[in-house]
Amino acid sequence: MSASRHGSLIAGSVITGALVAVAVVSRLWTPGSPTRLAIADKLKAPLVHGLLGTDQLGRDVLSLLMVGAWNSLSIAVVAVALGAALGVALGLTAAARGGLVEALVMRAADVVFAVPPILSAMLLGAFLGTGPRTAVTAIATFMVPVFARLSVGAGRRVLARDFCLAARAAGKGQLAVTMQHVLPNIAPQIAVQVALQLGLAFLTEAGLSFLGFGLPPPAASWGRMLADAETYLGVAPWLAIAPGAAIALAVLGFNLIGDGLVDLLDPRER
Amino acid sequence: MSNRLVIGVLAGLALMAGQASAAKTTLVVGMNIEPAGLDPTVAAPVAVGQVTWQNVFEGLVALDRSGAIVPGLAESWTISPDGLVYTFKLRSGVAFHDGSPFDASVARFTLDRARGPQSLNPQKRFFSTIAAVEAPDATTLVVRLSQPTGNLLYWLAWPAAVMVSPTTADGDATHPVGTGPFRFVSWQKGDRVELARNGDYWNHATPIALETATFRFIADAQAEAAALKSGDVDAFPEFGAPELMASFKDDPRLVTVIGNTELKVVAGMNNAVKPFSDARVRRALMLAVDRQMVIDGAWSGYGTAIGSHYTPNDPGYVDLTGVYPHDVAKAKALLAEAGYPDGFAFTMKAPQMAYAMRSAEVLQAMFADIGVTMTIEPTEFPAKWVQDVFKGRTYAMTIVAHAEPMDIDIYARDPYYFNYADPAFAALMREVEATTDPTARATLYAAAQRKLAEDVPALYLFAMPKLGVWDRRLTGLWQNEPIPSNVLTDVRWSD
Amino acid sequence: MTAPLLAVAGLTRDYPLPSPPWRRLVHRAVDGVSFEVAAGSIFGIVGESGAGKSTLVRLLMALDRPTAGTVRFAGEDLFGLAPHDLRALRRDFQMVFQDPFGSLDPRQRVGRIVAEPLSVTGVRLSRAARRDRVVEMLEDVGLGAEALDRYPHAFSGGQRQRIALARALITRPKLVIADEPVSALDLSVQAQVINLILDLSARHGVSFVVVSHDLEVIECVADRVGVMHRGRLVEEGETAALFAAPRHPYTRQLFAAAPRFAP
Amino acid sequence: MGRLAFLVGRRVGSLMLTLVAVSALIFLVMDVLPGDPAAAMLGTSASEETLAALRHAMGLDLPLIVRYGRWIGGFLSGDLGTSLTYGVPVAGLIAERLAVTLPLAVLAMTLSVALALPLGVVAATRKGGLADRLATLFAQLSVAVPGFWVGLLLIAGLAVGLGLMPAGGFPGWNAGVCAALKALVLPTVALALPQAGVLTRVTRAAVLEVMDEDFVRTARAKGLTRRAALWHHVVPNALPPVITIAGLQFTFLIAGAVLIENVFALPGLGRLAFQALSQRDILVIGDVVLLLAALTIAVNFLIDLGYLVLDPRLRAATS
Repeated sequence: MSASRHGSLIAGSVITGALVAVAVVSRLWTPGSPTRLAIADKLKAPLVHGLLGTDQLGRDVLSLLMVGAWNSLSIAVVAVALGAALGVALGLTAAARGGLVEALVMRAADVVFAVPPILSAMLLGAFLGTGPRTAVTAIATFMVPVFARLSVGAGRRVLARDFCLAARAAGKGQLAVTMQHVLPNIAPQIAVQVALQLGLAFLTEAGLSFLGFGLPPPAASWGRMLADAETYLGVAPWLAIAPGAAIALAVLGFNLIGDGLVDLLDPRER
Repeated sequence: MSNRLVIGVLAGLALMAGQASAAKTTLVVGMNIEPAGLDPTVAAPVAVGQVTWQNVFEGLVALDRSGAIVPGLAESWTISPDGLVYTFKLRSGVAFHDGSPFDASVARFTLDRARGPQSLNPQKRFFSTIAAVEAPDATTLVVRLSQPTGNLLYWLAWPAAVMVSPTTADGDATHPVGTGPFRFVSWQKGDRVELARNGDYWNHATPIALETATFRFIADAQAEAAALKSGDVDAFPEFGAPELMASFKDDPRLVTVIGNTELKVVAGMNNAVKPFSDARVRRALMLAVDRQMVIDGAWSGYGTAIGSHYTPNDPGYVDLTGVYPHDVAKAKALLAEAGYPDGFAFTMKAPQMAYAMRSAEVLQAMFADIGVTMTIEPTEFPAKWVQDVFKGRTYAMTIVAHAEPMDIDIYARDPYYFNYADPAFAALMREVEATTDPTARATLYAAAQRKLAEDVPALYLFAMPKLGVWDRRLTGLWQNEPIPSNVLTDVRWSD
Repeated sequence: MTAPLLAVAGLTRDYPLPSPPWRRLVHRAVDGVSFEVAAGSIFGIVGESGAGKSTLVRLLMALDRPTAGTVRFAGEDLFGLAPHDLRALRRDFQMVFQDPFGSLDPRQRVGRIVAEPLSVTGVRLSRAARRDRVVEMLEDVGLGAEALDRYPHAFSGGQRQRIALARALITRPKLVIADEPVSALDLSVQAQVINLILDLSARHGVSFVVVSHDLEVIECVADRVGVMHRGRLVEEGETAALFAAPRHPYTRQLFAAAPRFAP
Repeated sequence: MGRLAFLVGRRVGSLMLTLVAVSALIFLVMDVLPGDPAAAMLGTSASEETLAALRHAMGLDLPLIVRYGRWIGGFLSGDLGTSLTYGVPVAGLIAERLAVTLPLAVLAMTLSVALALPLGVVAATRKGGLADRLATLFAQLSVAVPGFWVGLLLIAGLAVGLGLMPAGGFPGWNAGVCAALKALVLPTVALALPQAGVLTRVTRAAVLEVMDEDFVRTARAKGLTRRAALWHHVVPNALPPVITIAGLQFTFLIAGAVLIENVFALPGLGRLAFQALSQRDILVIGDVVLLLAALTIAVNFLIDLGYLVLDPRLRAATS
């Protein structure tokens, strides 16, 4: 194992740790108010008013960014947790049952996969209205097949191993074998996928908010900040920089952790 | 030197200039929103009229740039003293672009189509008091009403009342055929509509300067600005992004022309549900609002504060912004008096248009100052908004720009989404309908405005500006917008 | 005459092959196998890979359902039992796998692995009693209490097979089915494990079904032996007699192919 | 061969089943979407009676199953119905939009492969070196950066700032290939970047894996230069996984295109879906979503098929 591999895990952890820290701090303190309007101070450049300037309603961009970290993080975490839980449950059921159940789960995954996530999220947004619930549901919906497919494959490989047969020979039921043997053995692969999907969830949430299907105001959202910045590109181009960089950094952090985990766990798994 | 000589010399110079470099005869007009179909008699979106009204299609009457009713395909008309019979004298020698003639029978067809059982006309109610339409001869049209309808002439000037040919009406949505100065050439969906001069236009009094006119649909503010600066688009009569208006100031080739429109941005409340059923609560919210701050925050300072559902360019306008001016202390006191000393919480269904979302955000902050918590629920417009707010009336507060000119009567319509249902106001509106004298009507409208300003069935915020940006050499575009339109009849290049 | 501990009759298992519905193709992995195992004895099954041994083992363990035939254990028809009763009965027949690297969950400690069949088959014991029993079992197979809290990867192949045997014997079963119990081990270790099996069988009176492709192993451990070929049991008899005079042509061929030391 | 045909046939069957499920799901979603297309058309002043007349004219008053049958029947015969808002056949509408989205997707794919292939190969051959690190960094960053943000930055820098490129919009192919292509340059870059990151990583991994295989060592031992061995043996053998991933990324490419088309105001399929949704032009949404879903399924199927037909090992394993 080379130093650079550990490097990506460390770098990823540092970035993600910082993200989480900022998100948590934003619950307690922000340099300015992320909701209070100060129209007179609108569209001030960075350092002229606050570290990152003010937006079109005179709110402090840095504060908005910090609160946005919390909002994006909670949506991504909840969505991935839901998607992973449901997907792994479905996938492991399919792996254990096989036959028709497996075919159904795989086809259902195909069906969900066939519709580009942004489009299905838009449809869902039209159906549910916008808000955190929609964002979470939309993102979780396309996470489910990802985790289902992963755990069908990995679960079947684990189930085929003798210790699962041994457990069944000892008299364990399918549920017990799945929970006690299969799940712990595919956990590392799931962990890797969780890290990678968290990054994807951030990107998707940003995209949804950018299109107006994300959190409603005054909840700060990086994607919506970018959407707002788009109209002010000619007069306040700096507004477009910070939120985008924040998204990129957050995604980078999660991806680095995912890559680091792959490298860390791969040799023993293969 | 006599004046005559000066004029002669100038004319000569102009002629030479014209020979040296022939003035441009093509025009590209930018619009934010693409029309859904090109037949204003079957679809409501204002963009339909903005492309076709007075360009492709004409009505019996029209509005001029000041909003006054002027003759259109009817050169004159008389109204019976009881206000029940309108007799129009139609122009002769008018033909549709496909060559079929326009006469009284065509006009009768158009009006019967608009009011008939199969009608898809978005303003069908305009024609609801028409009892019969008769065409005694080719140039005479008699419209008989079941009750006096003071607004009939004004409504007949609207895009929804333009004249269509029986032979082509069904295809007008995709291939409009009208009597106007421009005929339809092509429509590249998602991009542009092209029109060309109608060589056989009936009105020889005003020569049409443009050979072709192209409407380009650009929804993105940056792209709009870039298209203007690069000259891809010659004019944006209704520029969509006020925040970028400042960026045109330095461009020597462009002028910015701020006019007014009929669009009233109002935050409607559900007057039938608590706490909005209490007028004191509505007044308190109105007192909490700093209209200028809304205009500054939502529309970069462009726009005119309004105190009622009426714009400064409507006849008989009264400035009522002073009835409930910004006063946080008074708002709190009123709220306490109404039984909400600690405020209350509610949800606003805000359509996802820039002006609405931004205004909502500003309102949210201002309501917070008096202890009222407003949650914003972005609501797709039109689909979801129409269903939830307009039809279902399952909402607390909403915000929308009312685009229809002179629609103060909506507060008397029952049901309407405000659930206002005030008998006194409804009586006022009935009186207006029954009155044809302009001065008397203006007095009645003033009373109606005052009633709304005091009852506050909706929070009256501002009238949208018409942000025009176009090439300095262009003349003839309308500065104000008495009705959403882009009339190209008088537009020409000045060099 | 006492009833046999294990009675297998006409056991058949077909696997469907991917095929169009109008022409069902199947692979018959086990074909009409019948034999009996008496209490306290060791029954050997020998055959080349692909002969259907593993499928047979799965059927014997009731991990798979047969297409036809029955398996009676202590008089009970395994495939006629209610799931709950089958689970309770499993206390009496356990299994040892070929690959000691694959048969122990790498993410569980040895103590938990060995104790697993206890809780599953409904043996109610206190924590301390359970621990004592596990330790006792580990000592029985030649390991010590220090193995309890270690993970399988800390052990050698032979040690792991001992752990597997401890797991199989913890419920004090009447029958253990061992599928190629030594083929994954080094030669020197093989003998140790074989001796352990013989020893355990003798000490606890446990019956074994030992499945192997290795004639020497079978000859060493089995009282009776059956020869499997293409899913069928082609020949069955006393080990000594069968090895001395194989009757079926396949058996002869098998014996001829295997390099053997003098008996 | 009969068995291969049978296996292929079975996959076609399951593909059809998936398509039917997708279409039924889409249609159901269309049906339960809140918002009345007729009301969206006629605005706020229309009476109930007028709305009913329009709903009847649009066939919205027919039973669900009849409408689904008509929709699918039409879809299969190439008649995608009539747009409720534009009043023109949806097929023509989609064709016009495909003329933007398809070139955009193809250009983006080409650009991302053109970037990723050399980067990945160089990174793999100089594993651990500076080039490898730079390529890996590029891959990591471009995957993490949202494409629509890149679009915004490009607009801010090159279009609004320097005025070198159009800030958005599409002049149409009639305006000349040059002008049209120019409008697609920035969107292509924004759309290609994340793809390039993914493909760089895949290429690097695939090349590394192939370099490890025996035949490459044999080729080197036979005296082929490192360069020749690389281009004649390694790269061709590393291509299939790269192409596979490129195909699997198709869904994400389309999803990205929806955003990018909105950033650059391009009249493409994604934007059409977006607009149709807000207008409740349900036939257009349904058609576009089904078309994209069918494309995705077809691409995945072709990859599957390619593997089945081309890979002797896989073929042996299945028969």
